[in-house]
Amino acid sequence: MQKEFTSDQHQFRQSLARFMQAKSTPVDVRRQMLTEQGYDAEVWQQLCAELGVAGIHIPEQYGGFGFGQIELGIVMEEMGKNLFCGPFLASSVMASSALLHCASEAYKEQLLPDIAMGVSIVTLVLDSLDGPEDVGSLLHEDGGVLNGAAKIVLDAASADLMLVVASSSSGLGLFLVKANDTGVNVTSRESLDPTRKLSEVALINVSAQRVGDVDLGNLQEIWRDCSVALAHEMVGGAQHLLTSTVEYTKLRVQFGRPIGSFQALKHRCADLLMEVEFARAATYHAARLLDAGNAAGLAAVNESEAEVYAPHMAKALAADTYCNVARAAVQLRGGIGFTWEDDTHLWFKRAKSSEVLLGGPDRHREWMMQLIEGEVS
Amino acid sequence: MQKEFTSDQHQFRQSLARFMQAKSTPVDVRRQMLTEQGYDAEVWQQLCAELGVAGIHIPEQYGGFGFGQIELGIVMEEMGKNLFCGPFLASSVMASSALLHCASEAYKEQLLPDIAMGVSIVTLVLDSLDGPEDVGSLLHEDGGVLNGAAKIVLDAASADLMLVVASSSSGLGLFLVKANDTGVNVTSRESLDPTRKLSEVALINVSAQRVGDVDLGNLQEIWRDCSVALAHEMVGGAQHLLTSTVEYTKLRVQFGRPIGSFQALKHRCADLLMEVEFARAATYHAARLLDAGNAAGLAAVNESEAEVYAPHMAKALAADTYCNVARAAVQLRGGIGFTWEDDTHLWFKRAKSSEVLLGGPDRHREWMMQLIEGEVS
Amino acid sequence: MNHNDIKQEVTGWLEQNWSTELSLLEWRNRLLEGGWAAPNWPVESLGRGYSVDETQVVNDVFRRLGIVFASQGGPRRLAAETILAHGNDEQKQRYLKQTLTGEHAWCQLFSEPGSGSDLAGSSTKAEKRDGRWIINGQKVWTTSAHHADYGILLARSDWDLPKHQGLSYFLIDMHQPGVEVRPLRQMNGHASFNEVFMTDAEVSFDDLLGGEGNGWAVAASTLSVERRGFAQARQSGISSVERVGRVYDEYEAELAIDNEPYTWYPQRQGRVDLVLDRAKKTGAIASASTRQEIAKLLSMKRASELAAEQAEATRRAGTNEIIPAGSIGKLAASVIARQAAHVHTLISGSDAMLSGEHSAESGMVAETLISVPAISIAGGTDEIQRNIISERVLGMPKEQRSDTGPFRDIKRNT
Amino acid sequence: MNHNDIKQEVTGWLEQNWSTELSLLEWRNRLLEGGWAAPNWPVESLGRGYSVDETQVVNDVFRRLGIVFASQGGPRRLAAETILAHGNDEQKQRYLKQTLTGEHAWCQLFSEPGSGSDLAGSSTKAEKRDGRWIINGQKVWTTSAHHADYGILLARSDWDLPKHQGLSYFLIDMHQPGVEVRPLRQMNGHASFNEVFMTDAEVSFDDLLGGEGNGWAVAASTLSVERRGFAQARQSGISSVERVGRVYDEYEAELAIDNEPYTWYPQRQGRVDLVLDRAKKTGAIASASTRQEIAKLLSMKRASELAAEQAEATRRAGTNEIIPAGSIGKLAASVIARQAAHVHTLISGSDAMLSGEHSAESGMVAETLISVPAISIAGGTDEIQRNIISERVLGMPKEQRSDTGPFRDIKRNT
Repeated sequence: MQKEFTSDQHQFRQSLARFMQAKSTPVDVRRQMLTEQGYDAEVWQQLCAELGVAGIHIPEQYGGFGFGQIELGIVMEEMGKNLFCGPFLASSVMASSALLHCASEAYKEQLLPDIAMGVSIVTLVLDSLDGPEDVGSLLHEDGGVLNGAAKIVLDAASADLMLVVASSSSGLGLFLVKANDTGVNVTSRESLDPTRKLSEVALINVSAQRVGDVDLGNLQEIWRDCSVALAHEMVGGAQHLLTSTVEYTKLRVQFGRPIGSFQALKHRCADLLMEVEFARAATYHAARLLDAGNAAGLAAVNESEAEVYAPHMAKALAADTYCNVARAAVQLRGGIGFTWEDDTHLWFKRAKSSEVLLGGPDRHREWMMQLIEGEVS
Repeated sequence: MQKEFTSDQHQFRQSLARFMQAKSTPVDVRRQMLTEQGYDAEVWQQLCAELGVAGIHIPEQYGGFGFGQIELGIVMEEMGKNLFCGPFLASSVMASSALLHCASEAYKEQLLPDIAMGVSIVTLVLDSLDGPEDVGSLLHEDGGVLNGAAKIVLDAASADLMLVVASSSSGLGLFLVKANDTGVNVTSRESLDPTRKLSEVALINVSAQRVGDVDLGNLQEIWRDCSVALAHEMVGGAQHLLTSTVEYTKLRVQFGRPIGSFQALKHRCADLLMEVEFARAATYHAARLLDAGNAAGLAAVNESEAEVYAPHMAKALAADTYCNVARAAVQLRGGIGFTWEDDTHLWFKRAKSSEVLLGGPDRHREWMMQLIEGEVS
Repeated sequence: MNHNDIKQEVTGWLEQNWSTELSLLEWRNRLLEGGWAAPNWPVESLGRGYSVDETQVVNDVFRRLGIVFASQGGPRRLAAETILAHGNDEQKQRYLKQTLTGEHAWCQLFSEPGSGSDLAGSSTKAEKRDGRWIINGQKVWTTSAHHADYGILLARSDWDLPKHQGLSYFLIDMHQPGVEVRPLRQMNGHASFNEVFMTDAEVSFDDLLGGEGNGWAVAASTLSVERRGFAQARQSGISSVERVGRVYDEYEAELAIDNEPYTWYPQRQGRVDLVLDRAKKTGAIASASTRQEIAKLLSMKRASELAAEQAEATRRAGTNEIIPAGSIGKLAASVIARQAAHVHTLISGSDAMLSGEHSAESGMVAETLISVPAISIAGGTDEIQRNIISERVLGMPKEQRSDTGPFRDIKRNT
Repeated sequence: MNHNDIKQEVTGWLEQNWSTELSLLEWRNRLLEGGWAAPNWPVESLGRGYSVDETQVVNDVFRRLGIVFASQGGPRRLAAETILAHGNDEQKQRYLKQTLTGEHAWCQLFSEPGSGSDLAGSSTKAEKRDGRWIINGQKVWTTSAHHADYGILLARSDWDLPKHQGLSYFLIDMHQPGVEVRPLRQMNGHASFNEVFMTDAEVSFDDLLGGEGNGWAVAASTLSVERRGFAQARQSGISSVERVGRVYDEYEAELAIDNEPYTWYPQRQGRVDLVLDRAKKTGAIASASTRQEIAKLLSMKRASELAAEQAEATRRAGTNEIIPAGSIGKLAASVIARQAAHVHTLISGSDAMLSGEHSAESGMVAETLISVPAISIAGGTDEIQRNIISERVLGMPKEQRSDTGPFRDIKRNT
């Protein structure tokens, strides 16, 4: 299994970093977060066209670049560092993952290429974002018609298409809906983290095509993929905050000395560095395991590595770390860190919303324990 | 309800403190902990004779001094500060509590006066020290004869009498056993905390008198009394360690300055002071509530104060605090704190054994939540 | 004085003077004339020279009957007490009365962008020029500056003296061209503070308080009033007597302005009060691990209350040491607020992503999550509290100072 | 050199020379003659001048075939590497050979009761008198001092120079009347360290290493060997080839003495390996809150391994920064051990009161509970690690020093 980034991957990361630093400055983020869609369509198109991120991990047969979770992780990490605003998580990560794990071949061929190009924005509609076990109680399909509501959907306001997981007489299914169909009611919700656009989606007698079957197993796989991607975003954000906070403490003077020379602050930053390093290591490892699993079949990985729990470990560590770093980032800046004018709160809020998206750390630790028990018993 | 100590209580505490400082020095403790009984019978008798501690909280009609949980708490706190070695917790606290809550009037009159004078050492034999719900599965009575074993019994090696909680055809009962009867097998167990003597007690066809009925309700009351008393001991120990550790950091020099001037140590001690103050406040409060409850009937307290959970809160806070302070007490002394020669480990081990005796903090927090839910619902 | 006599006197006076149909200003002027506006103040300074206990008797009567007090909203009290303690007769005459009536509103100009934890590091310049003080500099975290008529101002009048010795304390007119007030928005969207920019702002020589170079001592006295106010805050507020009439209407309007900056303060403390109900309503209370976190939260909260009660009882019983209990309480508030935010997050699950009135508890939970970071900063960071506790309570040694010598030469933010 | 050539050469040599019927000393003398005892050492100093990678090839062959290495137990390696780096020819000749054969055992005399975290604060006195160095002072935490023939000793030869400049580094004969070794018992009952008292102990001028006043630089080189050893420790140990014969018997005896101080080290790291099985066996795994704590523990443990692997991979890929990873790993070990002790306590419940062979896991759990406090102290406290991480990795500013000027005037323990 790969242990290091290849030089191609390094270069890819550098290209992304350059793009992000140019196009996703705090000023850009602040501008985008006030809009309804929450991102700049032109920048998004440019990103997709120049760096092909939207389909980076989508197999070539479906119009993607055929790379894996590692490259996807690089994209998410760099986006997380710069709080990039765009429908990447919703469309390229979540919707793609649902299609790859659940959709029939025909639908993969129909839908994935446009996602991979970034020209179609698809969002995944789940009636719970807390855990696979909770999905399917509020959205129902009957005779090709969907009813019900999902309280929180990412980027629904900018989506062309929606993939809805709903219960039906033949079990859970994945259903395709056009966002502008009558009966599809998208209501913007105020988000704790204004850089992440959320909506409520209510479906009233909406006709839908069944594009695949869903069960707890493939829901869990979707959850694992998306959690690992999200963990990368969190690691990127945490790294950014740690770096900027340490730099701030070196410059800020109180009592005639830089506050970064006070031992309490030094030790806190040292602990946070350890946390960030560990979250990063766990996250990279999870991505590599997923890629190895996709190459060798997940069962093979299970046997050889016995770490199916790695994605959950990564998500839990990354979430706790990001929140801890974010708290420190505000605290160590003192009053300035609590102002709207200072940029720290943008990451703080992203940390908080990422913590609970796809299940909080406690849920992920519980899943981790279930998988470990299963393995050892 | 009383909020402050009276001047009589202050004086009582001072007398105890003087006695402890004279008779329970670390040298004394180290000597006693190597003996089988674990305490100096002469000192014990002197303490009972001079300060009447053994029956401080036992009602006057049973030969005690008729004070309450507050005075009992003062005794435990001062003992805890000085790691006093003696059968106080086993006999005066645990066995007395069992008698007071469960025994018939006749047995109270028969047994409590000797406990109150310290001339009879009685220990309470429970087949679980983890929680009231777990008691009664390993000790059984049938036709006046006891069988079974308790894995951990306090001070059984020095007890004259044992009070055994055992299941019987008529529910749980409290049974009286002579410690030197045939069939009573006391095996000393090695204790993590050598200042607390533990034994396994196995009963093989031991004839016993039923001295009262036990049910979950009065077991819970015993648990509450004893937990509050133990919390006082822990608060005393924590206070001792915090004080001695802070003093150490003022004297110890590294890098040309007292280590107590390093901000990391200062802040850690500040946090610990807060913890100790809070554990102490919660513990005193619990004792006062118990006394108010004994005076007014517990139901009255429930209604007016709605804090039946207070004993559990106190035990959990005191346990976490003692362990935290003990860890810091070793750490802040550096290598010296890890030596046998330094006294810190004596308290460290007491902290650890007290943490789990009568249920760990997690158990107490769960009980606390059950009582709070009961109240609010 | 005998407490019953006081009670009789004040009650008798109120029977003669209190009327809900007076204007707020009329009523307060009567209060002042009667000497009841600040009974603990000296007789020669509008008061009656009452002790704390005697004053308490008066306050209790006012509260029971629902009488409107003299104006004491936030910074007004700080200004009035400081002027009382350090002002000359002229200054007392110029400011005290109209501050107690509420005609003068005040703000506190201490913190600066460059000196937050380190208040004595103020670098706002005060220079004597053309027969007056000319002030240049920037203040921040100024509550209610946009409503203030005057400000109590800490500024540096001598850059060659050591840090604490070169400061002076001024009373500055906020309604002048050289003073610009801008609202300062916080990460939780509220704007309850201001930035104040002073550009050649003027202060007359008469408005230097406590003497040139004595600013730090005067400021320390303001800060001690502030801390006491923090500790006593819980006991204030008038009773639930039916409040109808002109004086109440005008009083409510005053209160609304005074309290506006504080609407989010309960959220910054973590809204522990919402936890149990929410845990039950959402079913989150069924999770054993969440129960542990709730129990930790409630234990910490209750224990901090009990410790504060016991510290207060000890204080009343004799010693006068208020600072440690204050610092411990403040530090505890941070720990509690953080744990409360953690528990609210556990209870909410992914719903914690939402905010605004359609989110949990009409948005109060979301506001809590983005307000708690303030509790460990405002009024002295956790780090400063830990310094205070370790040095003043535990007697641990101070660190070597890096800010001695002429202020001019001390390293500072640029 | 071509790796295959090396492999061939060493294999060929072993075919000629290796025999399990040799005495350990005979075998090691052959090793030395063949130049295989320390292939990475210079040709003129018993070695072959191999690179790290080339040496690795030799080691791999030895390990695969189960060949006994040159003696390198704990302090022996530190002494040998330091003498190699800083010794003159005579010193190298006098000590290196018999250290590699195992004839000379060593101990490290650095820490003192008064200087633990602050090693450079050593106040053991070294004075020139009657043509030799006379040593007076006390050392502590000396592993295996009672088995040692020689000690590497840091002592102060000049009290008027600044702290780091007045130190010298000596090779001291432990078998002399002026040296007394006493076992030092720890809170967990083990006595794996010693105190060493030196009273007019003697060191010949020839046994000053690296020059007078150069002790700190020499000690720093010893410490860097120690840290590298810590990082590499996991990879050592010979393979599971059947080990029968005289050389193995004598080697096992040597190992038994070398390893005796370390029997409780797994316990001090928290025995994470026992957690899952015990949680299942006792049923504690059914508790949702305990499961959370176990998951936190296993996450931290696994993540620290992964981070160490990645740091190692990065190091191999280029940069040579070993310290940060070491400090982070050391700090992580403390956190993990503490959390493991917490989890073991949760699993045990009241049984955690018991210890000894009849308690959980034959006493290993109890020993864990009273051994973990060592992990955050030994080899540099957590506080020191955090200083290192914040200063060397994060580049945060150092604190102002209080220990400059002549050592004589620096405040120290008395």
